Order: sequence, then structure tokens, then C-alpha cells
Amino acid sequence: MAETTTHDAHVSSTGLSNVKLGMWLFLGSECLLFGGLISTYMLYRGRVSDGPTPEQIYDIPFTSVSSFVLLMSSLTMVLAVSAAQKKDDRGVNLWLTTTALLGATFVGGQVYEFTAFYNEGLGFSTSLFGSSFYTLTGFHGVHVTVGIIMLLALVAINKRSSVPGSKSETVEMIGLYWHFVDIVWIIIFTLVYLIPV
Amino acid sequence: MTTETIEGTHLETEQEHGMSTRGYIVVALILAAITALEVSTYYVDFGPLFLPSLIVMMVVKFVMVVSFFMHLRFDNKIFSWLFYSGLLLAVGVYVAALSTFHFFLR
Amino acid sequence: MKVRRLTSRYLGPRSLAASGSLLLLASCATNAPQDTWQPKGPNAKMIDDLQQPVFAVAGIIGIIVAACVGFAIWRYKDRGQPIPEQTHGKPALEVSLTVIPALILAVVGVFTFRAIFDLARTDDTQLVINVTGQQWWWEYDYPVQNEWGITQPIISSGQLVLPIGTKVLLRETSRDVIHSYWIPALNGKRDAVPGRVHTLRLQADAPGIYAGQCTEFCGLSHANMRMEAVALSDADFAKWVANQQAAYQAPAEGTLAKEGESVFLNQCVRCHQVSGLKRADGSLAIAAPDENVWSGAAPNLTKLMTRNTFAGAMFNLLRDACRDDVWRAESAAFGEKYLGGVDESCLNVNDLRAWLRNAPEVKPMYANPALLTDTNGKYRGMPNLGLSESDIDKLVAYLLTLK
Amino acid sequence: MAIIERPTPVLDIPALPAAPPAITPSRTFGALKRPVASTGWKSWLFTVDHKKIGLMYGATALFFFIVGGLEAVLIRLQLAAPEGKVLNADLYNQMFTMHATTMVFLFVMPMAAGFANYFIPLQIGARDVAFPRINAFGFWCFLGGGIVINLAWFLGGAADGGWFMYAPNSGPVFSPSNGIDFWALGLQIAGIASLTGAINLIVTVLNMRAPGMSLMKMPVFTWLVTVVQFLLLFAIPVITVALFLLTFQRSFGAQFFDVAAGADPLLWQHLFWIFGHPEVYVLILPSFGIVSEVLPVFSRKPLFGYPFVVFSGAAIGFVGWGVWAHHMFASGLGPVSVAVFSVATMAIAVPTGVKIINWTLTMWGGKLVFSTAMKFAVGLILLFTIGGLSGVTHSVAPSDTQQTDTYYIVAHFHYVLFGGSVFGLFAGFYYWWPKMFGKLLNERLGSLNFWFMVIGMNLTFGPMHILGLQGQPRRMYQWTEARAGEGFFNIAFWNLVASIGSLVLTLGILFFLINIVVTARSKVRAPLDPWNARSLEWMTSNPPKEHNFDSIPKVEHLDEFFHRKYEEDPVTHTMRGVATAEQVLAELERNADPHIHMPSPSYWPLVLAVGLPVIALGVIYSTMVAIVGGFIVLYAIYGWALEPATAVASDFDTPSTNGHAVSTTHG
Ligand code: HEA
Ligand code: HEA
Ligand code: HEC
Ligand code: CUA
Ligand SMILES: [Cu+2]
Repeated sequence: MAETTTHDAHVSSTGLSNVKLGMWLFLGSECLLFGGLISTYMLYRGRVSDGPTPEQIYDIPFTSVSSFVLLMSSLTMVLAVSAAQKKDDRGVNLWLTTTALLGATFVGGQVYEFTAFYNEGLGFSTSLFGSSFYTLTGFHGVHVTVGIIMLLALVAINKRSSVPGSKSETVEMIGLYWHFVDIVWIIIFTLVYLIPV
Repeated sequence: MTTETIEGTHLETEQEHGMSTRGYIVVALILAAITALEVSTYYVDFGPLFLPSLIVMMVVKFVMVVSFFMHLRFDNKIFSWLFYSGLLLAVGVYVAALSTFHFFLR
Repeated sequence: MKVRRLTSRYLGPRSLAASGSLLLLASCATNAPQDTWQPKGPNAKMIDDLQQPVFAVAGIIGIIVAACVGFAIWRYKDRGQPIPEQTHGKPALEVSLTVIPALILAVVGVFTFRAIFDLARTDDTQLVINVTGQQWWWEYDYPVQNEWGITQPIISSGQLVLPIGTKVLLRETSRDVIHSYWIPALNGKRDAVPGRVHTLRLQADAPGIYAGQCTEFCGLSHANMRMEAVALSDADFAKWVANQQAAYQAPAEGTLAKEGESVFLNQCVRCHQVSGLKRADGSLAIAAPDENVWSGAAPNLTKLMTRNTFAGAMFNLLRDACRDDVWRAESAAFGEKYLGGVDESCLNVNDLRAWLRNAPEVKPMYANPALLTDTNGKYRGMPNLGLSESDIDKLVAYLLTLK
Repeated sequence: MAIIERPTPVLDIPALPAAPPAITPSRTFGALKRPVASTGWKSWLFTVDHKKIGLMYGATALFFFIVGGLEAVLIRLQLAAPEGKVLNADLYNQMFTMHATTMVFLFVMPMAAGFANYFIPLQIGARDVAFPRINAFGFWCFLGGGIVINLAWFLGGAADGGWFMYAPNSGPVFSPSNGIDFWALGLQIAGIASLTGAINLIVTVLNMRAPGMSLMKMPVFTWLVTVVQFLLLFAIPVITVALFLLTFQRSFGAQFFDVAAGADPLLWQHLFWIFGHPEVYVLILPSFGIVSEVLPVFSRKPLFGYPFVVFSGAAIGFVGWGVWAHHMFASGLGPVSVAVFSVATMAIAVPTGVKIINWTLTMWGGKLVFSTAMKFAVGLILLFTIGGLSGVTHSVAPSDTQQTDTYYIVAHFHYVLFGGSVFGLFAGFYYWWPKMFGKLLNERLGSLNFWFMVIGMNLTFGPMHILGLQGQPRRMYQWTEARAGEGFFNIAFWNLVASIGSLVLTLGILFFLINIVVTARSKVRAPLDPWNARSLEWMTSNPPKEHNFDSIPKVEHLDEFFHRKYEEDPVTHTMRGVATAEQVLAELERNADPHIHMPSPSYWPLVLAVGLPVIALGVIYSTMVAIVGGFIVLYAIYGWALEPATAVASDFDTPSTNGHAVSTTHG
């Protein structure tokens, strides 16, 4: 949800924007959320009472590509932020849309991966590995999806030039969120996919 | 702490954060390269270096995105404090919890 | 449910009198059987030696704080004195008042450390007993240990029998939810967690019965999940072991007990094992509790009448008088009395019959079919079997032969 | 109301729902007009005013206190005699689970949140919190969560797994009713309130302090509540994870706590207590903050060792993260973990001790006025110390294996929770009531309230030490005489005493409720500064105007208000009055800001928060309902995102030239 800054004049004890402080606090808090999910996965990844094991179903080349896509979306996102700071509206829309598309590609990949895993016999309730894998990556996927919605919504209202408050700040906030989701994936990719049980 | 800034503080977010578009692209390229290296561990045997190198690369990527793309390096230190305290707390607490399961001894 | 008249001691004048002459009585009256300050074995003793000084230190600190606050209240009450100087603190005083508690705690910490590791020792174990919790009773399983004369596994429930002066290691686990094993006189608690095996060291100094209670909330009848540890001298323990392994003796033909055996075969054997029991066709009757009970186990009844309690030690198998006779016996005589087991004259028929008539009524259990959809119709606890009174007569007669 | 034009006082603005609003209401995407009422029920439903929200938190929490208290009394009635028959086993299990859940999550936490909401902006000299709409949203989430949790009573039985809900006993097999589903989802929703509240208050404290108010000049209440917000910020996500795992297991067949599939039940315990231990400091620190305000005021002396109190508060918050496994000493962690957590737990006694010592030294040499608020504060020092010291006896792990899950633990946590948190909150009621309502609570009734509570509380919880050490386990729906023992320490007698004590306690609390009614009916207005107080919240009218301060004060001292009223006599070093509170206030009024822009009310926080319980019900009963809830949520977010925090710029006059005039609030 984009927060709005009402006036240009800020009285602020630290000289920093409220929204930005709030966003960083939120991200700090998210570390503990994903930490919990990752720990649950780490504890349970080898516990396969039934169904396939991680080694049997992970498709590293495929996931590497989609990880790469997500990583690059961080670049486009940061370009959008810089465009916003330069008040380059076309640039903002262009880069935001690109970011959303890259994100959507990633989510699409995840949907494909989930279906493939499911067809290979890994359901949500097949094994502890299944439950914790889908929960962790699912939570991440939901975060990416929320990000995509925010990006597209921003493009939409930007086109109607009705972004409330400071536009560059709004873009920057969505950017922070987006990068965070990306760095979570950096961790997931390494710990979940690359390190064998 | 109480810098009583009225006008102009808001501008702080408007100004360039020391990185040019080129800079961002360079960072992205480095990130891409590290990712490639990471993936290669899957195919090439790194021996005993496997785990530590993966972890190091993960951390480097993480820090690079946070520092450059999320501007923590250029921004006010408070942001770094807030974020890293959450991060380090999470790492500390969960590592401790996992170790009570003898997770790291297996 | 045990029937007790409402005029029991807690409301009666005796309790008031007792509290009136508090200290006098405190010295001679018996504390609750689960008193945590009366260790009866080295493990509990070790804990007690550690906690007594801690309680003392805590008490002293409490008194000091109360005294200081009390003094300030009395001394500095507003009596119209002027508003005092606005002093903001004396760092030196505060630092020292911070360091002193830290030092006290450091000392406590050192002793705590030592005790924790001492209590965790398992390398000099002399006897191993497996303990399994389930809703809402404990199963004891003595693995084969030839040096103790245990040549085939002994499976029992309700009362843990152990030799005195012996370092006994419990290996605990659970078949459903988490329970916790606790005999306060012998040691602290240890949770019995499904999927894990935890160890707890017990050692009793003298023969006797030590009370305990499941202390991890485990559902409806958590309050009724008790246990007792029975410590016997080495010789008595050997007798107990021998008796537990003795072969099954079918009741004589034509007796009520024999009829009870066939009721048992019809109704009970699907859950309860009686080792050596044979069906009419001569095949061994093997219980399959896992098909009937969610936890997959029901108490082994082979030697039921050698125990003093049943249904998770919620009920006594012995009438109160007979039970007191055992519980209050002198150390030397205790073993013999205990090994006497339960005979007809001492049997607490009322509770046993009530149990057989409708177990879920006397002990809350999930035996309601409507609540069993999640367990595929398996019971949690023993169901109401709808037995006739005459079947119950027969069963009681039969159960009395299981010694 | 978005704009306050001087000299029109806020309260005089006519605001019948039909009356033309004082500002042009901006349209929020065509659907709904912006709410503008400043009186009547609408002014509460759609308010974003931190004071109104604080009061709503308080009122709701008080209601839940009575609910939780009645549950407690039922527990005590059941346990008064052996083989109690008041409740059956199933109901009893629901009762203590809901008692604890209600008291912890629906009374103490929100009551503290209420005080925080009301007083932090006032104490730091701000006009509102940083994100007023999010603030409103938080309250509605808390209310929605509380309703969802309690709804289970009427829909097949409440949660029955104990408040720490250990797996696998909380799984679908062992708790077949929907109670735990309601519990998990309700807590999840209430958790949103805590998380958003935490972010909001931290930003408020960091960013919205009055000029001159450096961090080390902030009132201690603000400080400790800020520590609490950090604890919440980092602890709530942990319980969120745990609750999700539980819900996924119960509703969607995940296997997280299914031992047959290889799950480890200790995972739940770790997640719960990683949250749960910081949580207990969340419960106590606001009360510590309150008494740190009350004691100096009624001792007429500054808090002794302010920096020590502040830093020890932060230290408690920090160390509190490293001790959670002391709730698991008997869980079979292994000696190494047990030893480490045991010693870490002891360490926490040090910073807490610092507080006790500083409070005592604050009283030392003072001029002590024993108002009811002060009585509760002093009561807290003594009672909390008892609870803290029994806590230290638990921290010695081997002795804890004798104590854990007995009534000795129940004694510990009621001393710290009731003697600590609740006493602190009561001190707050008496201290701040005139600020919030402009009337003083009756001191005579207050005295009765206090003494009945002190005596009742010691009668109720004191005997539990004996009960526990005599081996009575907790969470038993019945106890048996066979294990009661005889003589002075017999369990039967002390159970009866505890039960009688709980009735005395009920009387005490009844006196409080009566006091509220009596005060509400009385016509006597409180003086402006009834306690001769020290901090900024008293530099406003009673109750404060909607915009709090006519002009934002410049802060030079800790205890700024006191120093505007008194000056030190250079010779005797005693203080002499130089200005009355009225004069101080009049001074602020003289320099009043010409234009003050306050954030406007909004529908969206309420709409958004209504969507969440709908989703929760959907998860339990039917996906369709959940989808409907999802749409409500999306719709609300949509409306919210496009709604400016204050009515659009054209609604305003020319921007103020005075920098302070413009509020810095966001949606
Ligand atoms: C307000 C909430 C609150 C607070 C502040 C505390 C404070 C403390 N708690 Fe408590 N605790 C609970 C709420 C709280 N607790 C709850 C709810 C439970 C049970 C949960 C459940 O199972 O349902 C619990 C359970 C609990 C346990 C687990 C028991 C068990 O289940 O087996 C332990 C074990 O170590 C413990 C320890 C402590 C300690 C060491 C402190 C310390 O912070 C106390 C420090 C204070 C002092 C020590 C007093 C003042 C100090 C001095 C005067 C200085 C000098 C002192 C010394 C040198 C000793 N607590
Ligand atoms: C802040 C937290 C808090 C508070 C304030 C209390 C308050 C009380 N608690 Fe609670 N309690 C807990 C937190 C709290 N408790 C927790 C965490 C547990 C552990 C649960 C578990 O094991 O899972 C617990 C468990 C617990 C037990 C143990 C249950 C068991 O293990 O089997 C008992 C038993 O006596 C008890 C008693 C009481 C009593 C008598 C009060 C009294 O102080 C209550 C006083 C309040 C009132 C009496 C309300 C006044 C009501 C009126 C005035 C009504 C009249 C008015 C109208 C009708 C309009 N509590
Ligand atoms: C569906 C399974 C089932 C059947 C059938 C069953 N029981 Fe039980 N029985 C149990 C369970 C489970 C318990 C343990 C309950 C508890 O203590 O909470 C138990 C406990 C007992 C006990 C107490 C044992 C002890 O050591 O504590 C006795 C005696 C007993 N049953 C006798 C009988 C008799 C006699 C019958 C047949 C008429 C019978 N049971 C049929 C499941 C069953
Ligand atoms: Cu088994 Cu409690
Ligand atoms: Cu704790």
C-alpha cells in the first residue's frame, strides 16, 4: 500500500521520511518471518517419509534461470527509482513495467515448478519436505506477487498522474520492498536449492 | 538527534544516491557473475570449499543488493541499524534454535 | 469417579485447626506425596542441595528490598517537607548495585552448570527401563538385561518398579502427544516427546512408593495421568522380576474366572494383551490395540494384580485400608507387602467395576464416536463396551487371577 | 477534522452527520464520501485520532479483562475443592487456555497499546502518530482478532490446548473442535495490530519529537514502550510463522507437527517461546514505564538514574531474546543448551534489578504522596520483586525441573503479571484518568480498590507457591485428596485459600468498575495539573484538544513541565514554584500555531480490518467466504491507497509560514 506524503514541508526529528523509516522497520521485521520459514525448511528438508526427495526433483538449471530473472529485476527496479528521482516519468513507467514483467516471469516459473513437482508426486501434505518447501517458497511467491501488483498499480495511477504524495518516494518504497524480496530469494536459492541435504 | 530541519529535509530522498546508471549495471553484472559461479558449484566439485564458498557468495550478493540497490550504503545510518538489527537478530536466534536440534553437527 | 463425601477434611474444622496450629503441625504432619523439597534419592538430593541456597538468597534479597521500600515509605512520607533537591542519581552507587547482583548470580551460575552436567550423566547406568507415555497412562518396558534376571521383556503399566540404590536410566518417549515424567522424590521432570527418546536418571535410597504425575498438558485426562515408582530391595526386585516372567496360568475349568476368560477373549483382547492367554482353539491371543486405539497401545494386563493402581494410577486396585497398609509399611516390610499384590479381599471392586461398566464416564477420554473422525474411528482411551453386570462379575473374577 | 482554524475550538464545530462538513471532503474513488463527523458514533468508527484510538483500545481491553477474570474465577471455583464439579475436563481446558489468551493478548497488550497510543504523542510533543490511519487499522484488527478468538465459544468450543498450544496436542486429531483454528487465526489478526502498531510508534518516536527533545530527554514511559515496540516488531513475525504452520497443518493437511511423518514437536516450542519470552517483557515494560512516571511525580523527585533505567530497559529487551529455552528445561534439549539458557536467564535479573533499585532510590529522600496511583506503583515494586525472585529460582535449570508445570510457576507469572503488569496499568488508570477524561477517579474507592487487590492478589497467588512446591501440577481440572498431604502445607487448604482470594480480588476490581461509574457521573472537573506532574502530556488541557498542543513546546529538560513550574533555590537546593500549570498552558496558547492540519478520518482502516475476520471464517468453513473476505481487503487497500492522508491540498488555506504548523502525519 503506497503511503502518501501530504506536504513537502517535513518536520522530522531525524530529518528522515516517516514512510522510509517505516519501510525499513517492516523489512527488519520480515527478516524474522523469513528466518522462521527458512529454519523450518532447513530442519525438515531431509525428512521425506513419502514421495520424492529434494535431490530427485530439484531442477537446478531451471531454477537458476528464474533466480537470474528475479535478480535482474532488481536492476530494472533500481533504474525505475533513479528515473523517478530524475523526474523522468516515461522512464519510471518503462522500468516499473519491465520489473513487473520480470517478476511475473519468476512467478510463472514458480507456478510451473510447483506443477511439475506436484506431478512428480510432491504434494503439500506428502512429506515434511513438501510441506515446508511449499510453505517457504509459497510465502516468497506471495510476496513477489504483492510486489507485482504494487508495481502495476503504480504504473496505472502514474499514467493518470494521480500518485498521492511524493512519487519518487513511492517508487523508492516499492523498490525497497522489491529488493528485499529479491535478497530473500538469494538466500533461498542458495540454502534450499544449491546446498544438498 | 534532534536536528530541527524543517524545509529541505524532505529533499534528502530526492537527491542522487551516489550511483549512476552505469554503476547499477556494473553491480548487476557482478551479481550475475556470482550467481553463475554459485550455480557452477552444482556441477564442479569444490571439495571442502563447497559449503563455505556458497555461503560467502550468498552473503556477498545479499550485501551488494542491500548496499547499492537499496542504497543502505549511501543512506542515513539509522536505516542500516534498523534493518541489520532485525537481520542479525534473526540469524542469531534461528541459528541458536537450530543448534539445539544438533542441526549443525549432523 | 472416586466417591467422596463433601465433609472431607478440606472444609472441615480439622483444616482450620490445622492451619491454626500451623508450625506445630508442620513438623509432624506428612507433606503432600509430591512434595518437591523431600528428596529420596541422590538425583533429587543434588537438585535440592542446589535449590535450597538459591531460595535462601532469593528470600534474603526479597526481604532487603521490602525493608528498603518499607523504610522509604515510613521515612519520606509527605509530612510537609519542602520539595527535595532534584538529584538525578549517583552513578557510583548504581554501578555497584548492579555489580553485586551480577556477582551473586555468577556464583549461582557456576553451581548450576555443575549440577546440570552431573544430572545428565548416563555412562554409569545399571538398569535401563523404557517408559512410554500415551493418553492417559504410562507403559513400562524392561528390556532384556540378564544381570537383573530379565530374560524376556517385561511390560507393565501404572507403577514403575525399580531396585533401590541402583542407577536406573529411563528412556522416555511417547506414542501420541507430549507427556512429562515426574517423580519429585527421585528427580525432576523430563518430557516424553513423540519421535524422540529422552533419558532421565532415577535412583531411590529406600524401599517405598513414590508418587508422581504427568506434568505436560496432554489433553482431557492430563489431570488423571499419574504414576508411582515402587522401590524394592534387590532381593524383592528379583522376586518381582521372576513373577513378571512367570508363565500364564489359565483359570480352572468351571470357575467364574474361566467364564471371565472367555469374555475377555471376546471383548478385551483386541486391545489388551495377556501374555500366554490362548483362544479356545489353542492359538495364542494377540492383541491389536493399534487397530483400535489411536496411540496404538493399551495396558498390558498380564500381571495386572501385581500392581496397586490402574488406569494411569487414577484408581487404586487396592481398597484404601489395604493400600495404606502397603504405603505406610516400614521399609523392611514394604517389599513383602507390595509383592503380595491384590487379592479378592483387598480388591477395590467398586472402581474396577465402574471402569469396566463405562470407562469414559469415570475418566474423561475421547471415546465419543462423533469425535473420532480425525482418528479414523480409533479410540483415545478405553471405550464403553456395554458389558452386562454378569459379564463384569466374570471379568473381575478373571482379572483377579492375573498375578 | 482536517483543519483547525484558530481561534475556533475543535469541540464547537457542529458536526451532525447531515450538516455540511467544515472542509470539502475529497472523493475517494467515487465510492464513498470522506467521513468528517467529529462527534457521535461515526467520529469513533472512522477516527484516526490517536487519543480516540487509545481510548477504544482501553475500553475494549477492559472488557476483555472482565471476561478473562470471570474465566479465572471459574477456574478457581472448580479448584476450590477436590474433585471439583463446576466445570468438566473439556470446559476446564478451554477455560484456562482462553483465560490466558484473553489476559495476555486481549487485555494487557492492548491496554498497554492504548496507553501508548494516547500518551506517546503527548509525551513527545507531537500532534498525532506517524501513520494515523494505520493506527486505526491496528485497533480494528485487535478487536476483530479478539472477536474471532472468542467466537469459538459459540461455535463448538474454544481452544483447549493451553496458551502455549504445544504440538502435537494442538493438531486436528487431538483437538477436533474448531477452537484452535479460531485461536490461531484470531491471534494472527491481532498480531497485525501489534506489528503495525510497532512500526507506527517507533517512527513516531524517532521522527516526531518536539524540538529539543533528544532521545535522552524522553519520558521513561515513552522509552520503555519504544523498547516494547522493537520487541513486538521482531517477535510478532515469529509467532506469525508458528501460527501459519499450525493453521496449515490443521486446515490444509501440512505435516509440520505430524510425528509419524518425522516432525519434531520441539520446533513449535522453539518458535512459540522465541516469541513468548520477549512477549513477557512486552507485557511488563509498559507497566515499568508507567511506574517510572508515577514514582517521580509522587516523590517530587526526578527518576533516580534515568540513564540506567533507560539502558537497563533496552538491555532487558536485548537479553530477552537469548533466554527463550528456559521454558523448555524439561523438554529434553540436552545439557549444553540447558546450561547456556540457564545462565543467560540469570543475566536478565541484573537489568531488572537495576529498575527495582532505582525506583526505591527515587522514593528515598523524596516527599512521598500516597495517592492511589502511587500505592499501585509501590505495590508493583514489592509484588514484582517477589515474582522476579521466583523467576530466578526457575532460572536454575535443575530446580526448574522440579518446578516447571507446577503451581509454583503459576505463582511466579501471576506475581509478575498481576503484581507487575496489572498493577502498573492500574497505576496508569489512576494517574492518567484526569488527563483522559478531565475527572479524577475517586480516591476513597481507589484506596478500597487497591487494598482489596493487594490482599486478594496475595491470597490468590501466594498460596500457589506452596501448592507448586508441594507438587500440584498446573492445568489439572481436578486435584485429588489422595495427593493433598496433611498439616500446614496441605494442598486442600491452600487451594481453598487461593479460591477465596480470587473472590477478594474480584471485589477489588469491582471497586474499580464502580469507581469508573461514580467518576463518570460526578460533575467535579479535575484541576489542570492534579498531581503536580512533570512531563509534557500534562502541558495540555484535560482532556487534550484534538490537536494536542496549541503550539509545540520547545524542550530543554527531562521533566520539562516540572522545570517550567519550578526553579531551584541556589542556596538550599530545594525547589520553589515559579509558575502554575495554568500559566504554563496560557503561555503555549499565546504562541499558538495559526494553522494546524490534522489528518482526516477515513473509512478504509475499518473496512480493511473487517475483511480479515471474514477471511478467517472462510479458512475454517468455506473457501467462498474467504474469497469474499479477500475482495473486501483488496477493495479497502485500493480505496486507502488512493486516499490522501488529509483532504486534498485545495482544501487548505495557504501553507503556514510557521514550520511547526503543518502536521507531519501520513496515512
Ligand atoms: C510479566 C511477565 C514476566 C516477567 C517480567 C518475567 C520475568 C522473569 N521470568 Fe518469567 N514467566 C512469565 C512471565 C514473566 N516472567 C510467564 C507468563 C511464564 C510462564 C509461561 C507459561 O509456562 O505459561 C514465565 C515462566 C518463567 C520460566 C519458565 C518456568 C517453567 O515453565 O519451568 C522461567 C525460567 O527461568 C522464568 C524466569 C524469569 C526470570 C529469571 C525473570 C526475570 O526477568 C526476573 C527479574 C527480576 C528480579 C530478579 C527481581 C528484582 C531484582 C533484584 C531485586 C536484584 C537482585 C536479584 C538477584 C541478585 C537475584 N519465567
Ligand atoms: C496478564 C495475565 C493474567 C492475569 C491478569 C491473570 C489473572 C488471574 N489468573 Fe491467570 N493465568 C495467566 C495469565 C493471567 N492470569 C496465564 C498466562 C496462565 C497460564 C494458562 C495456561 O496454562 O495455558 C494463567 C493460568 C491461571 C491459573 C492456572 C490454571 C491451571 O493451570 O489449571 C489460575 C488458577 O488459579 C489462574 C488464576 C487467575 C486469577 C484468579 C486471576 C485474577 O487475577 C483475575 C482477577 C480478575 C477478575 C476477578 C475480574 C473481575 C471481574 C469482575 C469484577 C466481574 C464483575 C463485573 C461484571 C459482571 C460486569 N490463572
Ligand atoms: C478399544 C480398546 C480397548 C478395549 C476393547 C478394552 N480396553 Fe481396557 N483399556 C484401553 C485403554 C486405552 C486403556 C488405558 C486407559 C487409561 O488409563 O487412560 C485401558 C485400560 C484398562 C485397564 C487399566 C489397566 C492399567 O494397567 O492401568 C483395565 C483393567 C482394562 N482396561 C480392562 C479392560 C477389560 C477387562 C476390557 C474388556 C472387557 C477392556 N479393557 C477392553 C483400551 C481398551
Ligand atoms: Cu500426560 Cu499430561
Ligand atoms: Cu520466559
